[in-house]
Amino acid sequence: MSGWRLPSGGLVDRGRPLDFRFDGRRYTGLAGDTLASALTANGVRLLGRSFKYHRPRGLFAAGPDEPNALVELRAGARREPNTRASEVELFEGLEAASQNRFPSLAFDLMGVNSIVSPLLAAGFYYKTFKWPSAFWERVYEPLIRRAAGLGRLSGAPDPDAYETATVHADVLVVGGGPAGLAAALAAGRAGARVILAERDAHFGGRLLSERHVIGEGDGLAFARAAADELAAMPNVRLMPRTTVFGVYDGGSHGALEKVADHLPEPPPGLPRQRAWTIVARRSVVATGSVERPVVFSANDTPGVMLASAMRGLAVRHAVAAGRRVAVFTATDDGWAAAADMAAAGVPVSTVIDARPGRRPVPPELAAARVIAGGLVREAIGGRSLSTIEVVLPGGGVERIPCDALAVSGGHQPDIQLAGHLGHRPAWNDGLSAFVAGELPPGQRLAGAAAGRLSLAACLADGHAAGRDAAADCGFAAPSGEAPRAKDEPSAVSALFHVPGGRGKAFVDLQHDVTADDVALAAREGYVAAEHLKRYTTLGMATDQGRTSNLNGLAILAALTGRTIPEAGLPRGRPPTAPVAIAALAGAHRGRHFRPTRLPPTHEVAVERGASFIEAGAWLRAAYFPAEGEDWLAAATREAAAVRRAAGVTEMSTLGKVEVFGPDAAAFLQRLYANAIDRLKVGRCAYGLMLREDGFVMDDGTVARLGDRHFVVTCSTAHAADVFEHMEFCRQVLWPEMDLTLQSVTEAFAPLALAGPRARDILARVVDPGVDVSAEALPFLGCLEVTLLGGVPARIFRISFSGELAFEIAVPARRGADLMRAILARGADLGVAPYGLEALNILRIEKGHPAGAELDGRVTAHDLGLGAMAERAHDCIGRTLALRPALTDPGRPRLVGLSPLDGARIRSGAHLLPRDAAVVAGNDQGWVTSAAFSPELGRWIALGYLAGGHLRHGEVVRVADPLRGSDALATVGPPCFIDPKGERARG
Amino acid sequence: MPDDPGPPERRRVRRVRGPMRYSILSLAAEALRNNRGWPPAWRKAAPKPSYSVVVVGGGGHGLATAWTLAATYGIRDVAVIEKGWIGSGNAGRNTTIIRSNYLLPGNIPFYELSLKLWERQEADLGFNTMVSQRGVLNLCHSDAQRDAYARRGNAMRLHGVDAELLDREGVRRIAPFLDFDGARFPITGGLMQRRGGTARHDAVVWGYARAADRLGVDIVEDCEATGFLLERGRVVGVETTRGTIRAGKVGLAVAGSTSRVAAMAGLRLPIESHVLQAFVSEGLKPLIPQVITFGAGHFYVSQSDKGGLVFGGDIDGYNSWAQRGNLPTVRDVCEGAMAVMPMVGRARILRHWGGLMDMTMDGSPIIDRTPVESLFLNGGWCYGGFKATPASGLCFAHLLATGETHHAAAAYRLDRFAEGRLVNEKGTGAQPNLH
Amino acid sequence: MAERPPPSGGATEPDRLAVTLLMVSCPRSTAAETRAALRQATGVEPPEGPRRAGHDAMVILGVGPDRWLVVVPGERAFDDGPAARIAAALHGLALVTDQSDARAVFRVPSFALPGAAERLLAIDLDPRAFPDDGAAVTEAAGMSAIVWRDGVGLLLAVPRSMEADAAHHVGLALRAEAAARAQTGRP
Amino acid sequence: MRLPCPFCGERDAAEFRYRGDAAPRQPPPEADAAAIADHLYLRDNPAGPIRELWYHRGGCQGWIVVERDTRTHEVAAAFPASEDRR
Repeated sequence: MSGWRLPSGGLVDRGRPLDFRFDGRRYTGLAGDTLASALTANGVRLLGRSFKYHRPRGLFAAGPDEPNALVELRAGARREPNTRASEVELFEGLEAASQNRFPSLAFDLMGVNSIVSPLLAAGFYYKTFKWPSAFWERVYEPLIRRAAGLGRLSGAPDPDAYETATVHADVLVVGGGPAGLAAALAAGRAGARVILAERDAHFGGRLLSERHVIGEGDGLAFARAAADELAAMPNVRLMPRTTVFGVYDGGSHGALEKVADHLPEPPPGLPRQRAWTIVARRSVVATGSVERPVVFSANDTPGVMLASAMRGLAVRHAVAAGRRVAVFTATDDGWAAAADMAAAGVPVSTVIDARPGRRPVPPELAAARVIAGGLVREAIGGRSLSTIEVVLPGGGVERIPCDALAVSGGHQPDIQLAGHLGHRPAWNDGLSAFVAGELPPGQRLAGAAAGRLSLAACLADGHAAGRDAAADCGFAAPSGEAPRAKDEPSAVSALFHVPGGRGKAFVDLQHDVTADDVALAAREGYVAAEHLKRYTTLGMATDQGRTSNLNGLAILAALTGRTIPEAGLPRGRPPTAPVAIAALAGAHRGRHFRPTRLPPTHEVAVERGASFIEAGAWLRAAYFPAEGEDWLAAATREAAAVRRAAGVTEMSTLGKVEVFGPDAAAFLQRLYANAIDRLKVGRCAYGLMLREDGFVMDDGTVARLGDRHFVVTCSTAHAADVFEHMEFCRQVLWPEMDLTLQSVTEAFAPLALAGPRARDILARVVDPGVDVSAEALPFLGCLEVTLLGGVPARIFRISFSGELAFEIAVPARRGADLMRAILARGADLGVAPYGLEALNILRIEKGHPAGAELDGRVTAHDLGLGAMAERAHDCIGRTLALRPALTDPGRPRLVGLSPLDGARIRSGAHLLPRDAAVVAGNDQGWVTSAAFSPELGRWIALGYLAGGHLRHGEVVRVADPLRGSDALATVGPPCFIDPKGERARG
Repeated sequence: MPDDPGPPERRRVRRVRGPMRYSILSLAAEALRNNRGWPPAWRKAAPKPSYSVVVVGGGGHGLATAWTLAATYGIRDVAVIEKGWIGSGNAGRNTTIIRSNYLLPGNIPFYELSLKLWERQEADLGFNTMVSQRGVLNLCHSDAQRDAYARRGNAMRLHGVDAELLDREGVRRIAPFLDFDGARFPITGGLMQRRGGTARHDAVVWGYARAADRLGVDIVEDCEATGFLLERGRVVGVETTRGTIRAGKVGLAVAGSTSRVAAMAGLRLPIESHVLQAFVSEGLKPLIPQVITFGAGHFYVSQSDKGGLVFGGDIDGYNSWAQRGNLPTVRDVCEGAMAVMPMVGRARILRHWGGLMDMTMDGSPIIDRTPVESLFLNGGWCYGGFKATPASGLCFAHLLATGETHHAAAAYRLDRFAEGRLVNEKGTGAQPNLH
Repeated sequence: MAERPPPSGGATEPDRLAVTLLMVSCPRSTAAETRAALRQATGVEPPEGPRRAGHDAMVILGVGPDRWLVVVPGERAFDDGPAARIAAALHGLALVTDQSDARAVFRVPSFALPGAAERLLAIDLDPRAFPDDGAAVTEAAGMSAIVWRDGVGLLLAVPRSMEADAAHHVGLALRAEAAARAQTGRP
Repeated sequence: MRLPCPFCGERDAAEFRYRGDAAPRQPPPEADAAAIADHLYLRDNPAGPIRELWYHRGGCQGWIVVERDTRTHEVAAAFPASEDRR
């Protein structure tokens, strides 16, 4: 037993006991406790084992500064490793476990590490484990990985929900302590839209854990009154349990709201956490300061704590950290802590001030022994502090028994948010600490964060900052008076390290970095601050070096004869406190990671029992299996139906853009490699689009609906990019051209009706009097008609399958009706719905390039369309397309591949000369697409082969070592069926 | 001076010798003396008036170049000048992945050479750089993606590089913790390179520095290049914040700042600077054995030996010389993480930061002479520089020493852009933020 | 303005509207004529900038330079009705495309604002930034969205193909806002 | 990062697609391959103020010219690319 609950006081509800478990044992705390205060009240002092040496560790700091007391919170899939006991609000039934120990916290076998610790000095792993090299992955690395690390994730998906949200404000105030409250009050009264974000559940900051007088009442009363006044202002938004973790460009701030972490689990409908983007024109950062410990031998002994933390336990939680408490301070604040603790009933037996000279002793400490000019050089007690060794002013050494030691080495303003945009801090001798230098645009610091440590200064500073921030945004209503408090002494000295002890003196408690490690790093030349950090891992633990960075720099500076700022300036990086990955993903997870796009005929595909496939963001019908069919059988049947009778499929995923204006034709002429301007009204053409660098961007169709009106299509994959490209050309390249563009991709449901019986079926769906004969609608013609009784439709006679085909575009919401009508009215003619697989078979049989062929490295010449790119007219990419490297006949050219003796070849296989060895030197190309051709009754493929257009008839080797196949195939033109294209024209 | 040193596995290099070799023995001996006897890992050299070669940039590539010049080509009169502390650029900011799983013939031989050098690095340098061949797994989520991986994997096999195409079950066996059920983009398989993995980035810098220093190379920190000394259109030295340093040849290895430094010699390059963010979580017990990349979003991850999940995603996408990014990218990366491995949801991001990428117009690097005589360029590493470190050092040293392009870097010529001989893995146009 | 949620959970289910949408855009040369003709055909002055003009029966939103979205409540008939009339009036002057089927329109009821909108949108809906007659083309939960107000709430027009996901996210936002109010005791 | 779209007003940069340096202007149609290649591939890549092209993909579909500092990401101005007078 060491810590205990004080009989009275504190902000805990003695009427609401809460049961909880730690390492399986049952304890009771009070509402208002943190896990740390509740454990301390129960006399639990040993809370964790350290990272490297597995030394026993206890509570050391408060809130996010805590380096030691990390636990696994909750159980099962909700287990949350590395959770700071000092930040966990106690709730009924809370379960927590210590981590990084084996088998138990009290008896940790890895403790052996501290016996061989000299071997494990900083960077030891860089100097050994090199031989035999195969041993690294197999033996050494697994050992290190098991020993290192901290807590365990559950390994199961996070069951909780999360949200992301965005909110805008004139003034964001970060931190709800005295300065922040004063700032929010001033800005709020001035009329600005204010957000006050406070990481704690309650507003007040240090006023909750220290005794103060403000105006007439005490600090707590002020905090409550301020919070009430703010809550009543319609223009102010209070955000408790919200940590602003990062500053980004343009006044954007990242913040994490812990919506339900204080509950056993999130109530229905509520997320566990909410990740905010807060966009503010001005910000007031009032994040306070971090107390700095002093480095001395065995300063990690459980029972040694920061004075502010021990003070908070006493004042806020009515918990005494020990029965015989000593205070070791180099600051006036340490005295205030001692006085507060004594007043709360904590037996403070000794106060050791590192500074010589007597000081006025507060009445609360009249009974305490005071040693001025003394230095604590060693803590003794192993698993629990029992004695401290003090160097007396005269030079003598005295051992003083105590079971708790409060240490106050100084205060480092919390300036992390001032550094996130890359601004570097400056050293302040008066504070022996870093203060902010240049600040991010729109940001002000206030209170302790600005280096103004006394309460009076915090209040005045906060008020001014809030008022000025509001004024910057044009709000000048009177802000009232700044709250007043008496200006308590707040002097600090520059005590960082007390040498001379026998044990390890820890600089970074969580990562087990000692003063000797810093010395070793310096000896080995790792004297840049970043080298020290990276070589020793100092400051890289989950507390981000809050309590260790400055001491480490100070020791390094002393060793290398430099000042602290010469030794290095800390750099702030977000987040200021660790943020759960799930919180930043919010609702975009699982099936809703990204939207699923459904085509207008999706419901028909579902009715018809289609099997679906992901195509980019779209979910498309892959095939429509009949009883007992696999994908190949179904796709083969569907493709055969198109060749022999008719088939219908969905084409709505293609990009569709309407182009209108006097310069529409001239615009498209420059956009496409092939001539568009001579296209007649009522006609369509194939369109090949090049990138500015001359490579193929996309292909599609261009249809002329009127003299100044066109509609073009582009591939599903490139739809958005092509529209962006067209707008780029219109707005940036040729602003003088007079036209307008609209995407109609989502508006229409185009269906492809293809096959010898396609026209007969079409005639059955168009309205009476509509003529779709070959004369009225020749190949590459287009018509605007009505069908299904007045539904407007555009019919394009274009063919991807190579058969007689029509693309029929109706308003999207009638697409399903049209498909059903075609299937019903064409049933007797053998029409079948076909999916992406059959579509692929048909286009491979015809050698039409698609995604796999248009991979962004392909030229018009590679596709056998060189003639287009060489047209005389100027179009995007033309000049660069004619560079020798892009027209070189030796380049891989698109070919058709017919495997010998019916073998199957797969896309992704590579092409080599027939008898060549399968090595890179013989690599001449690859297979892009393969399919089983129902028409030919064998497998066929498309591919790129070096100089392939000159090698028709040659047999090449098709090697697929990855899948262990090796075949031969005859090279031919990239078209297997109806090379003259008579069917489509028929 | 030897010409082409031949295949690295058969190449003779001068190894670190003499006192204080790093080993378990020296470690034990030192432990008994409380580690009082360790000498500096490298001298804090002051610049001499002149060197036969000055390498600008004390990152992994610059130091690897200097070490290779000394160890392989016998050129020891070399200085590496660094404007800050060595490794302060992308060498110290990357996500430590090493691999050679490329598609194009211009890339595979180079990155495979690099991987072979990684495999012998600890022996070469006498420094444990924690090369960990834990495997790199690229997930695929559609047939089209699987076909593209097949083409890539076969290309690797043809070059003698290890590659395996896994189906869904094959992936599940290796990484059962991925989301195989509720995912928006179901995992259909993956491309696995078992020899890929990670290495400790800072150790690579220190290892090369220490080994180069032992061979007489001067490593000059806090020495920023402020201009070039030109005589009759030829570079004869470097102006620095620590005075003028004359040099027979000058090599630039300042990826991230290449445009700015090259501009001092009047060069305009096919490079834009972009910011790439990286992330590390709190330390966790071992969880993710391999390097895993998500194929339907921007997310890749590995777990460091200290237990942190080291991950990243896409570049922010705009030109930037500020070493930091913005929230939308942070969220995009976390969405990717949750989409593919929702078990990491409660893991917390400890730090995220940004590095400057030399993004080129085809997404591939440049190792070449420049139009300015005696000035050589190594840059344009986009976001793939770390894995390239050893081969980049070798090929650049080869170019500096022999004046000849190393065969493994034959595709990385500066004139390939104008000529249209691009090395374009992504297949996008001349727009760096798309690569 | 702020209506209370009905006791039933109905308030947390997304409300999908049937409307006719016409996208009107014109080449620079006919901008003036197009405005005039559009005013003529609709009786509404086409707004400059991102604004909403008109009345319950006929709304015109400014969605880009020389680009407007005409919103007419109710499913449209293909042959006649306002859509056909407007198209005819602008024939030859401007590009008029029927986008009624291109977007699904959801309403976030006023009582769920601003909370539900903060979860869906990144734009500032404060009256100073987004007045009552404001309109915006932006992104909602990663989808393109055209946003404006009517008497009873905030309207979001999202791509038709993403309707299902949009409904999911809008519903999520409404339920989350309701739950948050229950937790904090806000009305 | 926030960009002031001339039509839509200030929006997060995530709504926009980045194109790159707005200078130099497109070479004339008659320019030879070398000139076009220079235009397409070479960049000043300034560490400091830059005029660059962004596309408001998530908004009004406008291409805009933004004046921004690449060291601080601070935005000075933005206007429609079609009105860009260089």
